[in-house]
Amino acid sequence: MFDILQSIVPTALFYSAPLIFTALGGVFSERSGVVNIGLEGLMVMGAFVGIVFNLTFADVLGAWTPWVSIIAATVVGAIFSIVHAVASITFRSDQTISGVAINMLALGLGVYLTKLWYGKGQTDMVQQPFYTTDIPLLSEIPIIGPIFFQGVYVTSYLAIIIAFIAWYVLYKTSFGLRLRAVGEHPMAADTNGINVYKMRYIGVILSGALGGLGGSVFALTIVSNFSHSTIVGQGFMALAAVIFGKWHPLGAMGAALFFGLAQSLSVVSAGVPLLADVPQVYLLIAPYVLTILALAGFIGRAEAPKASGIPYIKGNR
Amino acid sequence: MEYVIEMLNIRKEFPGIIANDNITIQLKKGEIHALLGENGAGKSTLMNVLFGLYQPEKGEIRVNGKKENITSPNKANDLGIGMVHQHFMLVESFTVTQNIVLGKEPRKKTGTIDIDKARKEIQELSDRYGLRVDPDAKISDISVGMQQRVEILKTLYRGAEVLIFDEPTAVLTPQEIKELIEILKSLTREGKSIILITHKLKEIMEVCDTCTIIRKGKGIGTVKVAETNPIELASLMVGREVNFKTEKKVAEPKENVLEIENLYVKDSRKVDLVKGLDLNIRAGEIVGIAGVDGNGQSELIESITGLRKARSGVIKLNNKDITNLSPRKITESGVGHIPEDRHRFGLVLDYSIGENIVLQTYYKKPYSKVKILNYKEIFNKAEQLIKEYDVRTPSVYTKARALSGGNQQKAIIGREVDRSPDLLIAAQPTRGLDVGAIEFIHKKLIEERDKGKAVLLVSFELDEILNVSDRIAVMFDGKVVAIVNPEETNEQELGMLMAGSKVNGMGEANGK
Amino acid sequence: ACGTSSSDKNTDKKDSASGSEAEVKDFGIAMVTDQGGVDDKSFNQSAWEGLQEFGEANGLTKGNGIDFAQSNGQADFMPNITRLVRDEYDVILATGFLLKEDIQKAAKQFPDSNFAIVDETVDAPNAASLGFAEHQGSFLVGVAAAHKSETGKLGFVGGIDSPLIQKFEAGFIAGAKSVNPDITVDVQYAEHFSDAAKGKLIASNMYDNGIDVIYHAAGGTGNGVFNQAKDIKQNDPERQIWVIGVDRDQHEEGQIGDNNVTLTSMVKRVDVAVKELANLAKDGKFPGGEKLEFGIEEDGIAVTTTNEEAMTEDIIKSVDEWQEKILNGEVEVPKTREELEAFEESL
Amino acid sequence: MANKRLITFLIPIISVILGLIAGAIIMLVSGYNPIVGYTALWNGAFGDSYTIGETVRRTTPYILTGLSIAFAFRSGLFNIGAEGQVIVGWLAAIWVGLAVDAPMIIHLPLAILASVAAGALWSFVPGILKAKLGVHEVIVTIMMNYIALFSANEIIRSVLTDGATTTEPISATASLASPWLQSITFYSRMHYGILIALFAAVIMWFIIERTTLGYELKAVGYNKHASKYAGMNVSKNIVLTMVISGGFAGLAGAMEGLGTYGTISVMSGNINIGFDGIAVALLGANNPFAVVFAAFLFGALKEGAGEMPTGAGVPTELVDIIIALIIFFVASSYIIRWALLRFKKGEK
Ligand SMILES: Nc1ncnc2c1ncn2[C@@H]1O[C@H](COP(=O)(O)OP(=O)(O)OP(=O)(O)O)[C@@H](O)[C@H]1O
Ligand SMILES: Nc1ncnc2c1ncn2[C@@H]1O[C@H](COP(=O)(O)OP(=O)(O)OP(=O)(O)O)[C@@H](O)[C@H]1O
Ligand SMILES: [Mg+2]
Ligand SMILES: [Mg+2]
Repeated sequence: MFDILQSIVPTALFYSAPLIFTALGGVFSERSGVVNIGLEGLMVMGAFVGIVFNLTFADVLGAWTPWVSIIAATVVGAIFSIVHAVASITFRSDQTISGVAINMLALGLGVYLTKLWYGKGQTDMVQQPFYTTDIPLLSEIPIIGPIFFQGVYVTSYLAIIIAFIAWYVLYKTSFGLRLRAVGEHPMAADTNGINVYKMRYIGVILSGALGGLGGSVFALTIVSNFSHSTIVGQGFMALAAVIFGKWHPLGAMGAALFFGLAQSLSVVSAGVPLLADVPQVYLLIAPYVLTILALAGFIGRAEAPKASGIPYIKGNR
Repeated sequence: MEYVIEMLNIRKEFPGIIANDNITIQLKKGEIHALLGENGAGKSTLMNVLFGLYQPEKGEIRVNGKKENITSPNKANDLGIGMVHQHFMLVESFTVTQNIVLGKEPRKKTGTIDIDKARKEIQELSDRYGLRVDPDAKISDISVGMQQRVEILKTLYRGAEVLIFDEPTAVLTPQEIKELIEILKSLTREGKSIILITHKLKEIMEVCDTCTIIRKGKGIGTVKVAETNPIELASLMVGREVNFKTEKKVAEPKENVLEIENLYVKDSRKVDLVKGLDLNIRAGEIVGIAGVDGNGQSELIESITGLRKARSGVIKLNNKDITNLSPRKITESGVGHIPEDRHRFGLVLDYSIGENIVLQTYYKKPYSKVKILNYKEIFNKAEQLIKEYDVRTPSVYTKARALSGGNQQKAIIGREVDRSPDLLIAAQPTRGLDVGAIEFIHKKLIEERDKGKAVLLVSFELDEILNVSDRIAVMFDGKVVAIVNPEETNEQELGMLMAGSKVNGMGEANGK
Repeated sequence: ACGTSSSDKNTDKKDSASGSEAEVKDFGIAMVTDQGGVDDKSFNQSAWEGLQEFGEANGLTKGNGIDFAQSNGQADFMPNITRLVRDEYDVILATGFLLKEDIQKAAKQFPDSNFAIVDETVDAPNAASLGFAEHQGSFLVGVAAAHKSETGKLGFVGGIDSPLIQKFEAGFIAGAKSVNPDITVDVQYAEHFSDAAKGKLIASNMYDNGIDVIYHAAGGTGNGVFNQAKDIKQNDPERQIWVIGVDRDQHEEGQIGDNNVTLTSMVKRVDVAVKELANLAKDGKFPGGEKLEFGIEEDGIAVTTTNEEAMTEDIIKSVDEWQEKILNGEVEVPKTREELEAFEESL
Repeated sequence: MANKRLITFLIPIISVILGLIAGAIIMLVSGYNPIVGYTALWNGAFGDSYTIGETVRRTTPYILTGLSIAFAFRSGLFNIGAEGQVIVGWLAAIWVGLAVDAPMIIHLPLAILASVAAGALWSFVPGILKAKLGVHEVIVTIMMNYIALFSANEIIRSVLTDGATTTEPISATASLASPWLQSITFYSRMHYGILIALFAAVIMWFIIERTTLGYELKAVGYNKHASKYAGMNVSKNIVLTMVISGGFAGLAGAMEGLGTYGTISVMSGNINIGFDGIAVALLGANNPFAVVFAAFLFGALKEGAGEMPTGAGVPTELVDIIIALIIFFVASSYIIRWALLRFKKGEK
C-alpha cells in the first residue's frame, strides 16, 4: 500500500501540475465573464516559449534556465492572451469563436516559428529541464514525507500554492470581489464604478499567464522539446477541470489532481497482477469513464458564472 | 431658486427611436420629485443619462449649478448621485455586505477586504435611515423588499446626496411600500433629494413635492403635487381621460371551473409553502387572491399550471383531475397563464414578437402542420394581436427583448387571452405598468369574465384586487383563510386578514 | 523526365532555370513523409538522408531528381502521392506503415508509376515493400539489456499495440531471455505515439518497480521515458538506470550532465534501404511486387555503441556473438507473440 | 435595411482578405515571397481537377462536423465531442461495410445509417447526463472523445481485424467512392458524400427554421424556463439536440470511412475533423448554409496548404495562422461593421 502510494502520488502530482496552472487561468478568465476555450492554445504558446527560451539561454543561465524559461512563458502567454481579450472584450466577438481561433493561432504560430528558426518541425531536447527533488524538511516527515515530498517537482507544489493564492485573491480581496462581480453581473459592477473592461482584461491576461505557465511546465517536466504534438488535449482537460471544479480555484485544483490520480492509477493497475488479465483498453478509458461517473454521481449540476460568455456592452439591457 | 440637479433639454436617441426629446427636469434640494410617464415614455432612459450610463446627444446637466459631463456611473457617484434601478443591480451570489461595498471596499493593509469594518459602516447607515437588512445573507435568499433596501444602502454608502428611484414600488408588497415611503421621508429629512419614478398616482400624491410628466419621449411639464390631483396627472400623462374605477357588471357565476382540495406544495427549498389549501372558482367570476408575498401564492399558481409538482391534494378543472399533469396537458385542458416573471417565464426574449405570440400554440394548426411551421399564419396572428392589444413595437419581427416592459406584458396577455382558456390565471398582471395599460388589462380580464370564463387574479395591489375581483380569497400561511366580498370589505380589513388575524365571522367563510 | 516535367504549370516555371541541366537525367525518386517532416530525427529524416546520398552520388538535387512531400496527417498522404505521380517521378516512396492503404490504392490507380513503402507490405506488381528485421535488432538490444540489468527486471514501452510494434516486443523479450531465462519483462503500451506524459507515467511506474532498463518503441511517447530516466539519474547519479532508444541513435536524448542514460539504440537504417532501392530502380531493376527485408545481414539494422561507458566490452562481445548466431541461422528470432512463446519454451 | 444585409455579406469577405493580407505580411517578414506562396496555395486547392476534387473531398466532413456543432449551438449546447462522434461513426460505417453482405441499395444506406446511429448514441450520453443531472456537456464530450479513440482502436484490433492496425477495405456495395468522380478529377478521392453533406445542410436548415422541433430547440436554447412554461419537454429537447448533433458528426465519419478511405485504422490521437468543425460552425455563424461556405473555405485552405512547402518553401502552418486570423476578423465583425459605417459616413 505504502509502496503503491509512494509510486502514485508523485506521478499524479507531476501529471496534474500543468493542468492545475492552466485550469486556474481558466477560472480567472471565466470568473471575469470571459469563456476561455483557448486554454489549449495558451498552453501550446507556453510550451513553445518555454522550450525555445530554454534552448536559447541554457548556456547563459545554467541551473536557473527552467525557472527563467517558465517566467518567460508566463509573460509571453499573458501577452498572447491579449489577442483573446481584445477580440472578445473590446471587439465584442463571440468568446468561444475567439478561443477556438486562439487554439489554431498558437499551434500554427508555434510550429511555423519552429520551422523558421530551427529548420525542422520539432526542436531539440532541452538540456535544462526541471528535475524532481526532495522537499527539504517536509520530506523527513515519516510516512507523509516519502509519499508527498520525496522525488517531486517543485513546480507541482508551486501549482498547489498558486491554487491557494488564487482562492485567497478571488474570495478574500477586493480585487477578487470585483472580478467575480464582473462575471456575475457586469452591469451591477459597472454601476458600482468598477471598470468592467479593465477587470475582464485582467482576468483574461491572468489566464494567459497561467496557461503559458502550465504549458511551459508541461514541456519542461514531461516532454523536453516542442513539436506540433507536444500539447495534445491537455488544455481541454484543463477546461474540463475548470468546470468539474465548479469554477472554484480549489475545485479546479482538485479536479486536476483527480485526473492525474486517475491516469496514474490506470498505469499502475496495468502492473498489478490481479488486473493483468483485464484488457488494456479498460484501463486506458478508465480515467475518462471515472470522470463522467464522478460528475454524474457526486458533482452534478454546475453553474457557470452568470455573465460568462456574454460580451458586456455599456448601456445595453 | 437653487437646484441640486438640472437636466436641461436632454435628447437621447436609440437606433430608430428618440427616447428623450428635449426633456428638462429640475430637482430642488430636499424634495421628492416624481417622474411620471407611460411605459416606454423614456423615464428610465432619462435617469440613466443622469447616472452616466448613457451619454445624451444634446442637452446639459448641472449639479449644484455647475455644468457637469457625467461620463460614467463612477462620475455620477462622485457627484453624489445614486440610483436604485428598475431591475436591481445586485450580484445574486454575493452577500448583502459584499454588494454594498463592491467597488469601494474597505481594505486591510494586506489588501484583504475588511468585512468587519464594512459590516459596521452598513449597520450605522441602516440604523440611521431605518433600512433593515441582514448583512450576511445572500441576495438570492432575501426578499425583494430587502434587496431594495440593499440598493438604497449602496447609494448611501457611496455618499449619495441625490437618489434616483426607478419604479421602486412595482415589485413591493403593500407592507413593503409603506416601509419604503417611510424611508423616503427619512431620507429627505436627512437632506437628501430624490427623484422617484412611479406609475402609482397615489404614491405621488402621498410623498412627492413636484412631478414632471413625460409623454412619448417629450417633456409635458412640471406641476406642484399639492396643486393637482390624480385625475389631472393621469390625463396629462396619457393625453386623454382615464377611468380609475373599473366599470363592470355584477358577476353571474355559473358552474365550478377550478376546484382545489387540500393541496400541499413544496417550494424549491423543499418546505411546504401551500399547506392544505381549498379553493374554487366558477365560470363567470374573477377570484382575487390577496396575501403577503411568500404565503404560497406563487407555489399555488405553479402547481395549478404544472410548473411545480403538488405533494398531495387534488386540482380539478371542469371536473377533470389535472393534478401534476404536464404543463402542456394542463394548458390544453383550458388554462391560460400570465406569469409573474415575464422575462423568465413569459417570453423568449430572443424570439421575435411573432414567435412569442405562438409560444403556446406553435404546434397546432394553423401555425404548423405535420410539425412544419407556417410563418405566414404566425405573423398574421401576431399582426392581429399587436393591433388588438395595442402592443407598441416597430414590427412583429422585432425581438421581444427590445420592447418596454408594458408592451411585453400586453403581448403576453394578448397571447393568453386569445386562446380563450376556461381558466385564466393572471399573476401580478399589471406590475410595472402605467395607468393606461392597467386600465386596458383590467378591461380585458373583465371581458373574459363576461364571456363566462373563470379568472384567478393574484396581486399585491389591494386596489387592484378590490377593484377587479368578484370574490377575494385571502391567503395566509399556505391556506385560504378567508373569502370576502369586495363590496363589503376595505384595505384595512384585508390587511388584517393577510397578517393572519381573524375578523369576526368571516374567518371560516368559504364561498361554497 | 526528372520529376518536374510538363504537367504542372507552376512547378514547370520554377524549374525552368535548372531545366536544361536536368533534362540529361532520366531518373527521379521522391518520398512522401508520414506525419512529420524530413527533419524528425527519425524515419523521415533517415529516408531523406538516403535519398540525398543517392542524389549526391548521381548528381541529383532536391526538386531535381529527388524530392519529398511532407504530410501533416493522414488526409495529406494521398494528395502528396498523387502530386508526385503527376510530377512524373519514377519511384514514389512512402515512409511509414501509416501510408499502406494509400500506396496500395495509388499503385493500382497509376500502374505506370513505381511505388515503395517502408515498414509495410503492399501487394502490387509496381510496388516494392521495404521491411526491416526489427525483431533482430530488438533481440540484440534485449541481449544488451539483460547483461546490463542488475535487478533482472526489464521494461518495454510500446506506442500503439500493433503487429509492427509487437515485432519489437517479441524480439526484445527473446533476446533478454536468451541471456537470462529468469529475467522478467514488463510490457506496456501507451496507445499513443506522441503522449509523452503517458510515457513518463509508465516509465516512472516501471523504474519504481525495480525495472532498470526500458526499451521504448513509442516515438514521441518515448520522450517521457527518457525524461523520467534522466530525472532519476539527476537525483541519483549512482543509480543504474537505462533507456534503449529506437529507430535511430538516441544517444543525445539520454545525455544528462556527464552521464548518459541511453544504453544503446536499435537503429533502422532506412537510409541504407532507401539508397539500395534507388540504386536498383535506377539500374532498371525495380523490385516490383517484392518484399525486401533489411536485416543485420543487409546492414539495415544496427545496434549502437555510442555510449561507450555503458556498452562494455563484455556486452558488445555478447551482442556480437548473438548477432553471429542470427546470421548463421542458429537462432531464429521470433516476430510475434506466438512465436515468442514457442521460442521461450525452447530455451 | 439593404445596407445592413450588404454589410453582413461583406464581413466574411473582408475578413478573408484581411487574413490573407496578414498571411502575406507574415511571409514577407519571414523571408518568403507571398506571391509565390499564395500561388502555391491556390494551385494546391484549385490548380487542376485533381486538387479541386481533393478540396471537395476535404470539405465534405467539415460541412458535417460544422453542422453538428452549429446545431448544438443553436440550442445552447456546446458539443466539443464531434471528434469522438466522428470516430464512432467512422467505425460503425466500416463495421457494417465489412460485416454485411447485401446489394448496394441496402448496404450503403445501412452503413450510413449505422454511422449516424453511432454518432447519435455517442452524444446521447452527454445529452442524457445534461438533461437529467445537469452535468456540463463540455466535460462529458471531452471525456467521450478519449473513450471513443481508445475503444475504436481496440475494436479495430481485436474485432474488425486479427490484431492488425488497418481493416480490410469495405466491399464496393457500401462504398461512396465514385470511379466516375475520380476519373474526372485525375483520381482524386472525391466521392458522392459531398451530396450527402449538402443535403444534410438543407435538412438542418429545415429542422431549425421550419419545424416545430427547431422552434422548440431554439426556445430551449434561449430560455429554459419559458420553454418549460410553454409546455415543452426541456430534457427531451436537450437529449434530442445532442443526438441529432452527434448524428451529423457520425455521418462525417461515414464520409471518411465509406468515401475517402474505405477502411479505418488505429489512430494515435486526434483526427481533428471534429475540432476543426467548431471553427467551421462558428465561422458560419451556426447558419447551415454559411457553414457550407465556411467548410469550403476551410477545406480549400487546408488542402492548398499542402502545396506550400513544396511549391514555395513556406511551412504549411502558415495556413493555420491565416485561418485563425480570419476567424478573429469574422468574430470581431463588430469592429469591421463599425469601420464600414464610419467609412460610409465619411463618404457623404
Ligand atoms: N438600450 C436601448 N436600445 C434601444 N432602445 C431602447 C434602449 N433602452 C430603451 N429603449 C427604448 O427607448 C424607449 C424608452 O424606454 P425607457 O426604458 O426609458 O422607458 P420607461 O419610460 O422607463 O418605460 P417603463 O415605464 O416601461 O419602464 C422605449 O421605446 C425603449 O424601447
Ligand atoms: N474603506 C477604505 N479604507 C481604506 N482605504 C481605502 C478604502 N477604500 C478605498 N481605499 C483606498 O483608497 C484608494 C482608492 O480606492 P478605490 O476603492 O476607489 O480604489 P480604485 O482606485 O477604484 O481601485 P482600482 O483602480 O484598482 O479599481 C485605494 O488606494 C484604496 O486602497
Ligand atoms: Mg475604481
Ligand atoms: Mg423604465
